[in-house]
Amino acid sequence: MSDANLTATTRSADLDGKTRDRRAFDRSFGQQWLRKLALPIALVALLAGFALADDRILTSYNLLNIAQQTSYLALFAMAQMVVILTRGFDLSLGPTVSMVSVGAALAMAGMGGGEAGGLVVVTAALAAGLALAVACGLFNGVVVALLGVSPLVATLGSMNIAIGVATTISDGRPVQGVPSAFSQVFYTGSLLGLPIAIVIALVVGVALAFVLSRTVFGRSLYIIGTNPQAAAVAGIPVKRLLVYAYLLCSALAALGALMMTARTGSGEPNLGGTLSLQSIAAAVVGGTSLAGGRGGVATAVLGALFITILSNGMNLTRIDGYVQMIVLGAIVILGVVLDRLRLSAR
Amino acid sequence: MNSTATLSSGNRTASSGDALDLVLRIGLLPILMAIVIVGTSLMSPYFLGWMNIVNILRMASFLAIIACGQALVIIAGGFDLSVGAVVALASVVTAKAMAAAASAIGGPDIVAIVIGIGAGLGSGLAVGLFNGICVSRLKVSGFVVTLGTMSATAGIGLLLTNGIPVYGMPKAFVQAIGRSQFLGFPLAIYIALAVILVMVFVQRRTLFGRYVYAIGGNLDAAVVSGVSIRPHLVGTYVVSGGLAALVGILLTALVGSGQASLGGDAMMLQSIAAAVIGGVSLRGGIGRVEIVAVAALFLTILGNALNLLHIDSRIQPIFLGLIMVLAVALDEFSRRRTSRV
Amino acid sequence: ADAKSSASWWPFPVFDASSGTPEEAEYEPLDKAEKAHDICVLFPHMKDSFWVAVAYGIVTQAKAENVNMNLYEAGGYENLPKQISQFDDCMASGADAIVVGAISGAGLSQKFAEAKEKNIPVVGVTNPLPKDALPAANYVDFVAMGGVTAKGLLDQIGEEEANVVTFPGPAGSGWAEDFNKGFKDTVAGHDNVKILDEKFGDSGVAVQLKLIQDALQTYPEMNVIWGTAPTAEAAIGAVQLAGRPDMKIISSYENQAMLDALNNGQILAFATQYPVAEGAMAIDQAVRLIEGKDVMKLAQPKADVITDETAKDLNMDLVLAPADWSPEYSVTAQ
Amino acid sequence: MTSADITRTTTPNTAEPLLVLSGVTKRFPGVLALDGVDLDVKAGELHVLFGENGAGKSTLINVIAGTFPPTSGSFRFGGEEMSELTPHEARAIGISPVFQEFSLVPSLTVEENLFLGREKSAAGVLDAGGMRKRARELIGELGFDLYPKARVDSLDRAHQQMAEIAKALLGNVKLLILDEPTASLTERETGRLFELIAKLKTDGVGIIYVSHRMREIRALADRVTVLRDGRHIKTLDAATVTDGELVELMTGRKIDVLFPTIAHDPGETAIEVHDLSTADGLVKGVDFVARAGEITGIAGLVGCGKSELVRAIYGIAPIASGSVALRGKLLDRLDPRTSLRRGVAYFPANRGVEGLALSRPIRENVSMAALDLSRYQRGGVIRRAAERALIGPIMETLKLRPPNIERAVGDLSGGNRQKVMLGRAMARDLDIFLFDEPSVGIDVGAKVEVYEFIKRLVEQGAAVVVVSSELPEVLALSNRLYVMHHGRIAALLEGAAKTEQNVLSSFFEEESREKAA
Ligand SMILES: Nc1ncnc2c1ncn2[C@@H]1O[C@H](COP(=O)(O)OP(=O)(O)OP(=O)(O)O)[C@@H](O)[C@H]1O
Ligand SMILES: Nc1ncnc2c1ncn2[C@@H]1O[C@H](COP(=O)(O)OP(=O)(O)OP(=O)(O)O)[C@@H](O)[C@H]1O
Ligand SMILES: [Mg+2]
Ligand SMILES: [Mg+2]
Repeated sequence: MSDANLTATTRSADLDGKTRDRRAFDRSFGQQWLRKLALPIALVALLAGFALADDRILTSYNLLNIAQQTSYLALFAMAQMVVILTRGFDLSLGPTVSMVSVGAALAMAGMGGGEAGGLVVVTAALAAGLALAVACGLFNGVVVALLGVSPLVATLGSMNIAIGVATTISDGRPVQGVPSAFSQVFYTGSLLGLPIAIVIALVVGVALAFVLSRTVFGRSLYIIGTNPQAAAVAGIPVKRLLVYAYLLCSALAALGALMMTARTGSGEPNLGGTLSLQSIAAAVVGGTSLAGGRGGVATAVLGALFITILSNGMNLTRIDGYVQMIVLGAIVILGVVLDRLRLSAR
Repeated sequence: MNSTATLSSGNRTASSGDALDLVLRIGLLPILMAIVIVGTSLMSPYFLGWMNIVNILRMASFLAIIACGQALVIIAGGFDLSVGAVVALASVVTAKAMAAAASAIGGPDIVAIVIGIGAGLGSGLAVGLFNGICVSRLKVSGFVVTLGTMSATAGIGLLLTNGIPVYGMPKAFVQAIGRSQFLGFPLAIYIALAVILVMVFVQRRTLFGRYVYAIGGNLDAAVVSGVSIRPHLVGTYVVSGGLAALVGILLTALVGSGQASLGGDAMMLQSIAAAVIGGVSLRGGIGRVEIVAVAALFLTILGNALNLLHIDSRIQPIFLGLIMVLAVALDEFSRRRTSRV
Repeated sequence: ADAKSSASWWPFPVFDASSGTPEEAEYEPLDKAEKAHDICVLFPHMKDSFWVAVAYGIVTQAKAENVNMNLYEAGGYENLPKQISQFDDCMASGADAIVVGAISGAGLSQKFAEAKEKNIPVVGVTNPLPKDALPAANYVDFVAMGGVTAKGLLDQIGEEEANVVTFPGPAGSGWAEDFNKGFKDTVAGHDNVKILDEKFGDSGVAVQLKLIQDALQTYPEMNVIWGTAPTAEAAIGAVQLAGRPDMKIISSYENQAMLDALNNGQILAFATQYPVAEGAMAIDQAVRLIEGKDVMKLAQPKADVITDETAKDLNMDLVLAPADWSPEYSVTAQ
Repeated sequence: MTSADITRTTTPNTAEPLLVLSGVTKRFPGVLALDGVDLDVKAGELHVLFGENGAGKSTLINVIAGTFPPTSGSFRFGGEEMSELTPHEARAIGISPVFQEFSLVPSLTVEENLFLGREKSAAGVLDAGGMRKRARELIGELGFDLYPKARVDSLDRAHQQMAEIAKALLGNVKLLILDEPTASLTERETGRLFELIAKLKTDGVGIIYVSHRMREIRALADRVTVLRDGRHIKTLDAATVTDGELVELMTGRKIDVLFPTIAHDPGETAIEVHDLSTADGLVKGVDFVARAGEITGIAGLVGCGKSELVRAIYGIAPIASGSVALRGKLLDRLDPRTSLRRGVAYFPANRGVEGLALSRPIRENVSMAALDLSRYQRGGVIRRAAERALIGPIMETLKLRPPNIERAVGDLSGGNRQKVMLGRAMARDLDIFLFDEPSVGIDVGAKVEVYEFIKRLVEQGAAVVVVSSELPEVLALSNRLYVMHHGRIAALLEGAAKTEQNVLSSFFEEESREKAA
């Protein structure tokens, strides 16, 4: 082969390489959009299906109702998603919610309930709730990151502890006397015509999306979830950030707990009962990967929206309770199967 | 090459590390358990009473059987959240089938009993099969699939009964399986022992056991080594479903009625806890059922001890949580100290 | 199976506690509603024959008064958020009234306030609620009911020694704590009754079984088991295994298993609050509220202790649904 | 070697070669990895596949081994058309692959791995004794220093490689496929492997061999097929082709010298290690010095602790005793974060495990170790435009291909992955560089680029430490060369003393000294 020949082949190969990359890029770009839009499309289809079956589904009142219900679950799913990104999960999220609810209600009752000023009451609730959440998050984080216990066992442990604390400090009864100032801030109030719960969820969602995609902390979480060893070698303080992730999770759960407490109007020792699994389900159905490193605010919110629409639709179309359980199970499986197909049909 | 060179330093660390590892793996949990046992027996005279020991063993048997199946699934890299729901479903199906058979046939009880047990086990195996097929064929994560089947299975159990206990099983069933004893021990304990022994054999000595380790340890390696993945993955879920159903049947015999409230989330979480405390790695590929059984015993003793020590039932979960974390943390700590990074 | 007519149920003796102090009264429902109202019903769950009995009352009465009824269950006492969402869905679906068996009365208080604002009448059924939370409700006083079971025990044992371990139910449920309190308060003055321990725990048979077995070991002197219906169910087997035929078992509420066990002589007694009647009254109260008619604000069924002697004179129709009845989740008016 | 059952082959008498591929094409999402490749391998022949990283060599091997089917094209083995071949069937008919990415299960023992997929069993019950015996025999025959009951995850890469090779040779082999088998073997094991290959060839086994090392190709090959961009460029007779020609065919350009001439200019002491022992006992009482402006090499046999030493300096391997001083300052704590702050970079040998977050974009992988700098963030918020503007040019100078820094690292070939690692060193100001096996698994062209990179670093006055199992590499690059043996420094070779002969003899001296003690 002559020199000229050789360079010619090189160049053509190179050119070819470039166009090939270009095409590959275009295609994966298209796929990304498909991937991002698939769940929203499914959601719209679901909503449309229910709307055909029952005309009360698409009333503005019910849509607002759906949005409001979603905001709670979305908040918890986002909290869960933060730790799932790091290959963990938080089974203690539900009991943390109960604990915070009771703790905050007790703090408010301790401040004299409605008699004290609104600001004082809300501050007391926030302080008590946050303190409990920090304790729980710190426990999880330290046990997972520093002691090296698997997140499952660590949070199973703290789940039990939180249940114990919640029932002990409340004596097993709802704590009453949540003042209206508190409900005003976390439930009955509204901003620009939107119920406050939706506003809070939106604000938290936007802030969290910013943190995850734009900050060193968020970036690091993804890297830790993708390859913790590589993260450590690259000098990322893995242990410290893991602790922060669990703290953030618990803090978001606490915020949700306060909102739920305002919604119930009392501190409830059983408030978080099945929220742990529900929040994990929502995050995962939305596309957060339990293997770590994949997911975001969108996946958590979409998952929450999906589950809420499903159960709202089934309630309004009068599907029996047990049948609902079966349908929900089937849809969860179907959801991931579709996700799978979407990924492999490239 | 000369044969003396094969004994390099690496060899020695590898083999002695193996032995140490073994001691630690089997050693730490029993030590902790011994502490609990000695401590409790000093403080409560009833703890080491014969009846209490039998009770502990019976309760531990149920958990151990489920945890064995759960461990197998986790070793293969999966997760089975549906076991609690399967316990409930199997209980209901067993009771319904047995009652129906008893009233339809009217013949000897044994026929109805066999039909009932068969139906119960069948329901568990069917759920397991469904889980397995979804996981292996659709390549969906076990966590999500079994989260779905957990909800659906619980729904079916409730749909069948509306939550009302199912009666009408032959008395012989309750007497023979639920309450009979051999050599002072209830039947459940023997069944659990048999299950554990068989599972140990399966894990150590059979192709299936070996392939389960391989699939969980490195799926790609298993594929290129020519291991057929699907049947073995399905197998783990089927075994898990079957064992959960077995527990459902045993519990049904014990309480004397089919109940959709048996099992549940608590049982599922406990089985996972027992597996993990027993050294099964959630990343797959690692774990031995005999240690898992010990962990199941440990958890049961712990709960029993807290009751016998008159600890307020509201505070009990706090202790339980702390000790659980402590057990695994200690284990992790010693493992990390002895093994290099 | 089609519901039987409810005619034989009425008049049903209750305490009218609308004014705060319970007064003897008789409850008599309307014959028919003025039109086919939509009534939304919320249950904590439908996982035992107790709630099936309430549902039976609701379905029967809804048919009797010819109204539309939709029933949603939340799947268990751990699902307060779900019940709240269902409450929202009820309001969103344009219900004329909501009947609720509350997971937590306090936990729904915000929702009650909202419904009031929207002029949707809400009726509480079976589960206790904070005072004056709703325009109408019917439920027994759980503390009183716990007390009734204690009286039943005291009547039976006379001067005998009773060493009791209580198994009130799940900690944090509220009702379990109330039951327990009523029981404890009532036996407090009696020196021959001693409460050895209180064991809270989930009201499933498996959980209760474990608690009982542990208690049998911890307290060999225990001779009375007082607790929920699943407790009693579990206790029957455990006691037999432990060789303690002398054990007295009392259940704080009723279900099918309790009735069978009583007939077999396996338990000493169980309490009933007539759940079928409660369900039926709730529907009637809801209709009256919608139509602006006079309504008993708080009806309290007279809880009874049922022993094998009293069982004979009992209108079982008001205690449990017929064995062949399976729950209907919706009723459409003719 | 005594046993006959490693090579229970019958030489086929058919005129057709053992393996014939015609027009094999393999398309991955977005990548055409193989483009109409023709290839044949005769029985008793060693056929080298040669090509740059990402040329498609491993893909071709995977097709032959039945890992995945080709998108189009046909494939004949032993005179028969193969279609829908599974890995299991491939092994059964005598195609035995040794993969580049190991096909070992980390939680199983060496012995269990050897038999994976082909266990001796009766009715589903394993014949443990029989397998153990066979495993011992095989390892003995191969002369590998491998303990059959060791768990694979307790082995280092080299021993895993041995286990992988042993696995391929168990059973009836007609076509042996070796994908860079020597990438992490040292001289001794490599020697053993070559003897073995010669034996297999005389037994009529066909061998496909992938390597980036010219020396090996020279020593072993009968024919060489050059692949480029998934296409078959040319098949040549090894006896007549020169290195230069091969490299030219592969890269499309001329490469004269593999190792650059580096002007060492030793300055102040950068790293001074005194009496260092690691917690795991792999390094025992080591004294070590590295100076600015020169390359300090570390050579040694497999498992001698050379990697562990640099890992300890960087702060990944915990230290039991001893001290580390940087630029004359004694350090009180060692961890990656502070090491980076002090200007120390470490490039792990196992890029997949310790180096890269594969599903994240190249950009993030490059900036990963520098996110604490104000160049990349302000108050914890990443300056994305600045990041892109900084990383883009870095990867351009390193000639990243394809040059898109938003792609996931997992999509890149081995050489380009190493470039991402190197890019990390340029993303912040560093002056001490610790390389562990810098050229493992990368092609000749990429190697030259890596060496050039190292050269540039040294000539700018940085202190560079290179740990390598490839003797020619450390000999050529380093100014001073430490030789390690069993966790201790066996020798320090400088200037004229720095020869292959001396390195090897210091192993043996140390060995006999240890025996004497
Ligand atoms: N499973 C896969 N999915 C997508 N692309 C792949 C896959 N496997 C390989 N590729 C791509 O196919 C091309 C050829 O890769 P291959 O691994 O065969 O190269 P190679 O010649 O073995 O390189 P090296 O010398 O680095 O091992 C590369 O561009 C690679 O990125
Ligand atoms: N004969 C052997 N069998 C099994 N493992 C061995 C053997 N010899 C050494 N090892 C392993 O080798 C490793 C030595 O660590 P280290 O990475 O420091 O070696 P190294 O000198 O860098 O070797 P390499 O050339 O493989 O990089 C240890 O993990 C040890 O378990
Ligand atoms: Mg390759
Ligand atoms: Mg090394």
